[in-house]
Order: sequence, then C-alpha cells, then structure tokens
Amino acid sequence: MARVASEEHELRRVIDEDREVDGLGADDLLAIYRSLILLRTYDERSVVYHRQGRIGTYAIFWNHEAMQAGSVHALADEDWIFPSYRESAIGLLRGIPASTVLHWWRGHPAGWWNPAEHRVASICVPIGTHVPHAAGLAWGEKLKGSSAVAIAYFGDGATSEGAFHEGANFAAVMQAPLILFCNNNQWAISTPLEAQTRAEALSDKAVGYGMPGVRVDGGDVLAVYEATREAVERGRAGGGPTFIEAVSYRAAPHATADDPRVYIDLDRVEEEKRNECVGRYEAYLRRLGVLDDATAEEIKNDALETMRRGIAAAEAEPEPDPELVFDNAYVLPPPGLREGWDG
Amino acid sequence: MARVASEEHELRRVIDEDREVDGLGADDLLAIYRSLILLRTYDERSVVYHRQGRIGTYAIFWNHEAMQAGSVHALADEDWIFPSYRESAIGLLRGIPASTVLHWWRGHPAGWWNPAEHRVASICVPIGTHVPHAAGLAWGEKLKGSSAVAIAYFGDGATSEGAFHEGANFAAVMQAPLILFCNNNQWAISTPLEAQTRAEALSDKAVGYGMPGVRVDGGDVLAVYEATREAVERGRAGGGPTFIEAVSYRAAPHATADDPRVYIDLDRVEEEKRNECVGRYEAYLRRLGVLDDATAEEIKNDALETMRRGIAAAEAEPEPDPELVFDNAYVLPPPGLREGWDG
Amino acid sequence: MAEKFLVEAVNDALHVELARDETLMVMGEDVGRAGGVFRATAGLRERFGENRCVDTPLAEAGILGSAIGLCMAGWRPVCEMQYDAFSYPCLDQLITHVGRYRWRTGGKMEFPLVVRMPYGGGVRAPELHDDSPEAYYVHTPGVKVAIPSTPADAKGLLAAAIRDPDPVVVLEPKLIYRGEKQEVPEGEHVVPLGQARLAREGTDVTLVAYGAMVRVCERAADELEGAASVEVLDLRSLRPLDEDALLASAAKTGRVVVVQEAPRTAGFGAEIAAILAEKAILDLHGPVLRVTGFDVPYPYWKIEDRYMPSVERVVGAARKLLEF
Amino acid sequence: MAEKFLVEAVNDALHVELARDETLMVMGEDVGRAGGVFRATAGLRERFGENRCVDTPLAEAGILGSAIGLCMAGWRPVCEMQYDAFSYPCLDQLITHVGRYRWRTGGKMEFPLVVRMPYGGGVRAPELHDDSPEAYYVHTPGVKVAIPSTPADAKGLLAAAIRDPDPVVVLEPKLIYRGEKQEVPEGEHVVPLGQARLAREGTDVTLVAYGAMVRVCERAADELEGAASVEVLDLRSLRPLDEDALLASAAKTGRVVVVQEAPRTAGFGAEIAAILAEKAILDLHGPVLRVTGFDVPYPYWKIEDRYMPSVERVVGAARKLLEF
Ligand SMILES: Cc1ncc(C[n+]2csc(CCOP(=O)(O)OP(=O)(O)O)c2C)c(N)n1
Ligand SMILES: Cc1ncc(C[n+]2csc(CCOP(=O)(O)OP(=O)(O)O)c2C)c(N)n1
Ligand SMILES: [Mg+2]
Ligand SMILES: [Mg+2]
Repeated sequence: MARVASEEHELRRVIDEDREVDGLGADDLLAIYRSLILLRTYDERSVVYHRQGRIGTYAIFWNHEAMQAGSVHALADEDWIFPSYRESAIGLLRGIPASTVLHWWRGHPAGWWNPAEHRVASICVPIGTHVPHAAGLAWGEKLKGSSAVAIAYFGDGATSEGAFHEGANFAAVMQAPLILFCNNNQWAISTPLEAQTRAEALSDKAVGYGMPGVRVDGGDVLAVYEATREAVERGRAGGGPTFIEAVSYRAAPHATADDPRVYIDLDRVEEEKRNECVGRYEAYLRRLGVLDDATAEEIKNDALETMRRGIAAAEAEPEPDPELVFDNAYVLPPPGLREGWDG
Repeated sequence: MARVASEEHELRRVIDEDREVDGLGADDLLAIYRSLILLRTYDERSVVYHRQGRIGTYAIFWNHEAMQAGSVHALADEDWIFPSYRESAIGLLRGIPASTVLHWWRGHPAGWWNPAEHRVASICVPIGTHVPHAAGLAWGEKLKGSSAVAIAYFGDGATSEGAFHEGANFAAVMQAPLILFCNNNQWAISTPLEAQTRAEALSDKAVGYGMPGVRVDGGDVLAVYEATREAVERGRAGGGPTFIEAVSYRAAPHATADDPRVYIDLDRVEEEKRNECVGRYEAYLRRLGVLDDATAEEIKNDALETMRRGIAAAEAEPEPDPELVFDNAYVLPPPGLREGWDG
Repeated sequence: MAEKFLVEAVNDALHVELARDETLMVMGEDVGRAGGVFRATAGLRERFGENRCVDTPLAEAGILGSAIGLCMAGWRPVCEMQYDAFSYPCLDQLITHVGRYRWRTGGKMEFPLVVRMPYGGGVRAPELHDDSPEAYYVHTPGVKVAIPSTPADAKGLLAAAIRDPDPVVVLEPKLIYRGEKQEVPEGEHVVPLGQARLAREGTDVTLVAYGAMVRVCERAADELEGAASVEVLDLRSLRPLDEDALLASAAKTGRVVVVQEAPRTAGFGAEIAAILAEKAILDLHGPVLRVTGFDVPYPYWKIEDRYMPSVERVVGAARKLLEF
Repeated sequence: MAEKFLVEAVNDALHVELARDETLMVMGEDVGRAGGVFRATAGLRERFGENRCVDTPLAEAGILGSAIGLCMAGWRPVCEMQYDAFSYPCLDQLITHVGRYRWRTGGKMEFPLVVRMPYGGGVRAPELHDDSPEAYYVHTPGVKVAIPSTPADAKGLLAAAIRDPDPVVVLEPKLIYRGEKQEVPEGEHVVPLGQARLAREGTDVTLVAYGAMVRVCERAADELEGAASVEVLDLRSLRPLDEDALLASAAKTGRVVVVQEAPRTAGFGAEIAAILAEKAILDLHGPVLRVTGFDVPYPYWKIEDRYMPSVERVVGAARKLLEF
C-alpha cells in the first residue's frame, strides 16, 4: 500500500537546531526581523482598531507572521504573491501602504490595489479559489519566457476544496513555477485538522500531483525562508511547482467575530502562544548577537509609527463616492447599467 | 521530498503470473467468465446497433470488461455501484435487463431504472461528479449500521476534477466504506495521461487522502477481483475507503462519435487489442482446464441471445408518452409547471 | 409563544425537526463544534450527537454531493452553506444532480434534502458575504426555493422545506438575522411552501418582495401613508410561487413595484414582471417597475447602502407609478 | 465570401484572431490534438503550436481559474467548455472571480477572456448535453453574453468577444452547428456586441429570440405568412442588450412573443418581458407571451422535441396575441 516514508514528515527547522542559513547575512536577518515586526504590529493594532470600531471584521494572523515573512523574503520582486484573507497585510512587505490594507478592512474602495503594481494579487476571500489563478499566472509567465514565479497562500482547510485540487494539478501538468504554500494552522474556523483530512501530512498531497512536497516548522521563519528559497529556485530552473506545508497553530481567534472558547483547548493555545514565532526568532537573533535592545526598539517603533500613520491616513480619506458602485466592473459598461440609480 | 517507493507502482497480476486466487472455485471462475462475455457481447452488439441506427451515440467499453466484471464479482448484493457512462451496462451483472440499458442509449425514458432496486446508481454523465454521491451513500450506510459498501467507477481524466477530490476526501474523513475504482485507460477522449497528471501513478493520489492506494493490471480480471475483494473487506471491517487504480488501455474509440486516428498511435492500439482482457482470461481458464469449447460456445450464445432479446424488447417498447416531460421531476410539482404545454 | 430573532427561529426549527425525524441530519462547515458562524445550529451537536450534526470538510460541492448519497441511504440532510457566495462551488452539484436525480430514477427515488444559507447584503462584511443568489437557484429545474422575512416564517418555511419530499433551497436574510424579535410558535410549526403573505393590505399600489426587502417595502409603505394605500406582498417562496396572490393583488391595485437586492438582469423580479406582463396586462394602470441591485459586483461596504434598494428608491418608484 | 457551417465560422474566427493577436490562446478539453469534439478548434494546434492551443486537464474550474491568472500575465485566453452542462463546474470561478476581478483591482487590470461553448438541445444526445444556461451567465455581474444564430454572426460575435476588454461568454447553438451553410466574410470580421439583428421585418407581431430559436421563429413567420406580418428580432447579444431595437420593434408591432429553450422561470425571456412591462407598456396591444422550455430537467431525447419550443407553439402564441 502506497505511503510516504515517515521521516519525510519531519519538520524542517533552523532556529531550534540553532543552525544558520547559507547566504543570509546579518542585514538579511534583520530585514526578516523587520518584516516580522511589521506584520505583528499590523495585526495587533488591527485588533485594537477593530475594538475601537475603526475597522470592520478582521481576520487575525497572529503567529502566522513567520510563514508570511519567511516565504516573501525568498522571492524576487518580479515574483507574484496570491494571498488569502489570512495574508491580507502581506503586501506591506512589498511596499503597499498600511492605509490601503486598513481601507480594505474598512470596506473602502481605496483598499483595492492594482495587483500588477506590486505583483500582489487581490486578497482572496473564497477559500482555495485563487490557487488556479496563481497556477495560471505562473504558467503564463513561463510561456512568456519570464523567470518570475508565483506563490499562493492557503490554509489547511483549503486543501479540501476542489479549486485547490484543480489549481495544483494544472500547475503540475503545465510545470508552472508555482509555490503552493499551505499555512497549516490546524484549524479551519472551528474545524480541526483531523476533521478536514485523513492524510498523515498535508505535504503528502504533493505526491498525488507529482510535485515535491516539503514540511517545515511554520513558526520558524528561517526554515520557511530556506524551504521557499529552494522551491523558488526549482521553479525558476524549470522544475515546476512545489507544495510547502508549514505547520503552525492558530493561537488567536479565526477573526474578530469568532469566539474559539466553544471549540478550542485553551491550554493548548496558551502553550502555542508561549512558543510564538516572533519571540522565537528574536531570541535566536539575540543568541547570534545580531539584535540588540536598541535595534529591536527602533524596529518596533518604526512599525508602530507605520501603523499610526496608516490608520491616520485611512481615516483622513474622504468617504467614497457612491458612483464607484458602477465604476470598475467593466471596461466598456453595457448601456442601462445605472437603471434605477438615484445618484 | 515525499515520494512513494517505486515498488508500490508495480501492477498486481494474477493471470500473467499464472497464480490462482484463494477461495475462487471453478464455478466462480466460470461466473466471472460469463460476466466478461456478457459485457463484451453487449459492447460489440451496441456498436453494431449504433451503426444500424438502432441506438444513439454510444460510449464503447471494449477492453474495459475485466475491470467491471472483476470488481463487481467482489461485491455482495447489498453493495452499491456508482457507474460512469463507461460502465453503462454494468447493471447487467446485477440483473438489470439489457433492454433497459439499450433504452438509455436510445434516449427512451424506459432506460432509467430505480437505483434502489439493484443498488446500481444512475449512469453518471458529468465526469467525476458521482464520487461525492458514492461517498455520501457509503457514509450513510455506515451511519445506519449497515455493512454495505459502495464502489464508484471513474476514469483517469476524472482525477483532475474538483468533484473527485472532494468526494475522495469526504470518504476518507468519514471513513466511509467506499472503493474509488479508477479505470486508467490512459486517455480522456483525446487527452493522454501525461497531459492529465504528473503523478507517477494515479494510485499515489491515495496518499494525500490518507487512504490505501493499490495498482492492478486492469486487463487481468482476477487481479481486479482480488484487489477489490481486499478493499471491500477493509471497508466492511471499518477500515474506510480504498483507491484502486486499474491500468488498462482504451483500445477503441472514446465513443461512436469519436475518431481517434487523429490523436492516437494505431500500432499501440493494435498491440493492446492483441492483449485484450477477455482473450487473456479465456486462455487462462483453458490452461486451468476450467473452460472447454462447448461451455465457451454456450456462454457466448447465451450472451448473444440476451442481446437479441434485449434489442427486440427495446424496439418493441412503444414510443414514450410526451407527458413524461413533466412526470418525474418533482414529488410535489409546483403549480404552473405545464405553462405553455401544447399536449 | 416566545419572542425570537430570525436566526433563533431557524435554530428552533432545526431542534424541533431533528427531534421529530430520526433520519434528519444537519451538515456543513462549522455547524457542529461551533454551532454555526451565526449560531443557527447551536446546541444541535450536543443534543443529537456528532453524527446528526456534522462538521464537514471545507468543500461545498462535497457537502451537497455527499448529501445526495445520504438521501439514497435514507437520510434527509439539511446542508448549510456558510454564506451566499460560498454556495457557488455547489452550483454544479445542484444543477447537474440535485434537481435531476429523482427524474433520472424515473420518479422512483426521493431527494428530500435542504440547502440553507444566510444571504444578502447590508452587513458591513468583506466581499462575497453579501450576495443574493436566488435567481441561480430558482432557474434550476427540480429545485424549490423559499425565503422567509420574519422569525415565524423562518421557522415554518424551514420546517416545510425539511418535510418537503423535493430538494429545497432556503435563503435566510442575514441582515435581519438579529433584526427584531418576534413571536414564534413553539414546537412544530409549518408554513406551507407556495403561499404568499400579505404583509400589508392596500388598494393603490402593490410592493412585491421577499427576504429583507419586505421590511424596506413596509417602511416605504409607512412613508407613503396618507399619499397612497400600499399593499406589501411577501412572496415567501419563489418556487412554488403563489401566482394567485400576485395576480389578485395586481388586479386590485393595478400598480406593481417589484423589489430585489440581486443584480437586475434576469433576476427573480424579472420573472414577476414577466408573469404580470403575461397575465395581468389588462389590470395594469402603468408599467411594472423594478427596484433592484445593479449588474455590478456587490460593492465595497462603505457604499453598499447605495447599492441596496432603499426606502427612497422604493417610494420613488411607487410615486412614479401613482403619477403615471 | 465562402459558404460555411456555423461551427466552421467559429473555427475561422479563431484562426483569424489567433493570427492577428499573438497574446491570444485557446484552451480547453480536447481542443488541441483532436481539434475539439465538434472540430471548432481544428487546425489551431498545428498552426499556432501547443502553447497557443492547449489541451488542458479535465477540470472546468481549473480552466477558467487559470485563465484568470493567464490574463494577469498578459494573455487573452479563449476557453472552451466542451458542452453547456459541463460548464457548471466553472460557475464558481465565473461568478466569484471572472466577473469581479477587474472591479477588485479598482479598474486597473483587464480580464479580456472568452468562454465559448456549444449549447442547447435537439441533438439526440445523452443527458446534460442539451442545456441552455444563458440565464446563469447573464445574471452574473461583470460578464457579457453573446449568442449567434448564423455562421456570419458566429464569426463576427466571437471576434468581437475576443477583442472586447471584458469577459464574454459566447454560447454557440450546437443544433445548427452544421445546420445550413451560409456566406461568411473572409478575414477579419467583427459584429459589435449589443446590436440586435432584424432577421425579418414585419408590422403585426414581433418574435424575439436568439440562437437556434431564431430559425424556429423564422419558420413560424413563414407559417403565419398571409395571416400576419411577422417581425423576427435576433438579439445576438444578451449583455450588452440592444434595448432600443427591442423597444422600437415593440412600438411598431405592439405584440411580442419571446422564445427561449431554457427553463421558463427567471430565464432571459423574463428579462425581455420585464423590460417591455417597464418601458413599452403603452405600446403593447396585448400581453407579452413567452414560449420556453419547462422547469424540469431537459428530457430523454425521444421526447425532447416536445420540450423544445416548436414552430407550432410559437405560431400558437402569435395567433393568441393577434386575436387578443
Ligand atoms: C468557498 C468558501 N467557503 C467557506 C468560506 C468561509 N470560511 C472563511 S475562513 C474558513 C476557514 C478556512 O480555514 P483554512 O483554509 O484552514 O484557513 P485559515 O483560516 O486557518 O487560515 C471558512 C470556512 C469561505 N471563505 N470560502
Ligand atoms: C464535467 C464534464 N466535463 C467534460 C465532459 C466531456 N467528456 C466526456 S468523457 C470525457 C473524458 C473522460 O475521460 P476519463 O475520465 O479518463 O474516462 P474515460 O472516458 O477514459 O473512461 C470528457 C472530457 C463531461 N462528460 N463532464
Ligand atoms: Mg487553517
Ligand atoms: Mg480514461
């Protein structure tokens, strides 16, 4: 009976093994730290803004920062990012202003960016449905002879969707340079991983698509970086897609509207919180002597300042023109579109 | 990188290894032969009937008989069969009259049977979409405490569909007693297997669902029987679903409307035809001394007679009442359904 | 009778029906452990066990497809789609199989399944949490569609859908899930499919609506108080449709405005207008007007109120008709 | 000008457009090696290579979903769905993404993709090879829909769809794929979206149709010759819709019959009737009548002709209207 050897299921780790990643100098390590802090700060401030009624329902990504920052650092600027709602702020790492993402969560049209500008696709709300988009983009870039790769982020729950399956298979068949990045935080809202799949590991799915599948500790930003870098290199070299399963844990509610107490084991959550990804990396950098208090402080203040300016800018934005109801749907709108409009 | 050991990809064989299958006596072997001949005869006659204009477009299953007969013989009467169009006549092995199936291909309402009667679901035309049905049925039987299992037939092409994926995953998560029987005839109309998947073997997909996956020679009716029997036993014992990849070759056109000459290698087809499944089994039985000329002749004549009577009965059936347009859609039809009817 | 929110009435119906019929099961994403993201299925898993209130994998086509198989095994599944727009992955199963399987069996088998989901806009949510997909469902042969606008009807129509031998899609207006508490009959309560409700009687103009738009019409009626006597017809079920009630009201007032949140083109409002154009042409004192959403993606929520049919737009249409 | 079958005109359009625009690519199941099950894509792979005429895996949502990504990479994909009913698995991508992605980018990106497919009944095929799904498509915001009824229009509308900067679904009536050869302009030929075609001029009654139903209406007009002067309006595109042509014809004849193969409820015929009920009410001499398929699964082919709108049913409706 076909099965994957169990050593394949071991998680790649860097931090806990106190390894170093080839080719990463102190500047790189600090850049990664900066990204982690920016994301963490974005997330924590957003929860506060939500409580203050300044943004709408918000999907928290606390303890997911290592997966996002680690993987993005392995990309080149030409590479495309396809985020789900869980990676709503990943564009910050590509220069999208915090105010833009805050606008998105404020239901303001200014929250929508031009994907081509930063090579960050629109935030995908319906689970797994962006995987075929990313496959098509990666395939299309390859057809053009470009060296760009694409990365699609999705959760453990997404692997149950037909769209994920069709996209993964397309990527494999077309040998598209796509990284299928699975954030396995072990929950899909209230549904635990064992009610989602019987696979021993989600990375085993790769075998059925004929693509490499790897598993990393999703709380280890350097392991994520390293695994993604390999996948990017493979894709750029014509080796097709890679499935990365990053194993972590959703240590916060699914979203601000969710109350996990009815379904989650709070002790486990506390345990995971103690091992959260930013602190782990920070301790590692301090062990290495790359980070000192002053630098850490400065980076955190920068991030806070970015958020302060972001929310101020978002709140300073005038209320949107209702005419935007009609503006962006068609290049050549059909006549009669405004039938019944009272504007 | 996760992969399945290559010995797992070897095809289970019985006939070519001149093995015998435990527990199968001469009567069983002849019963299987009878089924093979019935299916073969149905298929060959249907192609003739189509040429004669007596049935409509028809999906040929020549050289698929071993997969169908071998697996059905491993089922008990309580078990459910979910056929695709490629297994249109599989119900014959459960006592559905040939005339019924011929009606189906004649576009006559008498071609639709009551699935509950023979535990054979309706022929599924849209690819892969019956896999979730079979998963639901198997799960539902299990919930009732019944010991029935279900088998769903689908092609290599079907494994690309989201519906296949969602159904397979449901079966695994619910530990439903389902056999996912993949007829890998290496073509989906004109699309060859290598344009369908990059998997080394379709059975590798099982790993990603956390279910056993096995590979058999689809031209070897006893290997198919044996593999299915194991899967049935596992399902009945609470061991959940099994994926069976039966490797064969589509040695006939996809359907009567298809002209494979534009896309297929005809030499390869001729080679496969020489090794077709009924002849292989017949030779085996003769080697074993289980089959002699007289018995073979009688069985073939019986099958021909079944078809003669089947087509006669189908053709004797009165033209359907047009009122059937409205009859079967709802138990409690909404008013106004016949608005505009000129009957 | 207790006062309940609409979503509580849904929950009540599920409790009552699951207790009444052992073959009933509820399934969907997060319906079990969490009791549903709107808590429509709260308490069911605790009371009826995890086999009768099932947290499924995240796969809408898998949910609806396996529900078909469950029907074949003798179960009556009530499937939840978490939100309107997340039901689209199940459209293939719905169109291809749910609406056709009974027909395919020559009428020999029944597929008494229910698909229920929160639907509609106005809730300040990220995109794809706001759609009104009823036209996709009602255009699909073999499927019935019900849409309550009050807590009592939410309970009664869901019970009717559950007991109906045919597949029924029940769309629950999430905007008013916790809008206003109203009396809901205790215990078994069934509102037959196919009977419209005269939410308000009047003689000058009829406002035809369903779901959350019924309240918009009622408020429009209030606004027109004095100027015109307004009838509000709550369709309650789109298939079977209570054509008699529609035609009777059109005959009485001679003026009809149809209100729907969904995009305009080929929405259910068009069907209502078409029926009137076919069967009430001599009764009409003026055009049949539609107040609808627009043929554009449901907008960013900061401006969603301008997309949704408003009291003003409905009043405007009614006035136009009255002055015609 | 050469005489061509409708499906040959489709093939011609693809040849011309692929040659004209290097960013165009054709993709779908069996479009390459086999040239399509109806041979609509014959010769493309040989001429333009396997990268511009791609045999995809068997996955409709995968096809349409990856087409979105291809657009983002600068390609203009023309996706084939092998048959009408096999397009349903792509509805989720269509509704959720194809129609919304441009909007989502604040109007910054274009998604100039085309989905084309054979559609409609009457071809003596097994089930699910006969559907008329236009209502699902035209109800979907952000998407345009064109349906040719002649070989020349099949070429011209497909070219227009390909050149249109928005997503367009083109439904090709397979019943008349090889119905009648007609003149088709050579080389580039574009029929703009949104312009109806007066297939026949008349003064007493208007028959409104599209696709294969246009011929049924023409035959009905023949039948009524002498009894009435019949106008036949071929809509050619459902969105954008040529409302002016519709209203002009209704104003001229005062009597309108709408014909569609699709199930009746909330089909596109309802939209036409609703527009007339809204904007032509004073022009109408009688009800707007619909001749349609029924709200049941498309039937077994032995009796499909009784489901399809027939010349008799159209003539009957027209007579009823003339006698009203
Ligand atoms: C197609 C679809 N179905 C349902 C939902 C509702 N929903 C939002 S998040 C979520 C759980 C997703 O879990 P997972 O894929 O593990 O990602 P995570 O939220 O854990 O990052 C669900 C069911 C949706 N957004 N899209
Ligand atoms: C959803 C869907 N898409 C497309 C088709 C058209 N179609 C019919 S058979 C076929 C190929 C199927 O190949 P495979 O799954 O390998 O089964 P086989 O025919 O080889 O037995 C296709 C594309 C269909 N029936 N359903
Ligand atoms: Mg998750
Ligand atoms: Mg095949």
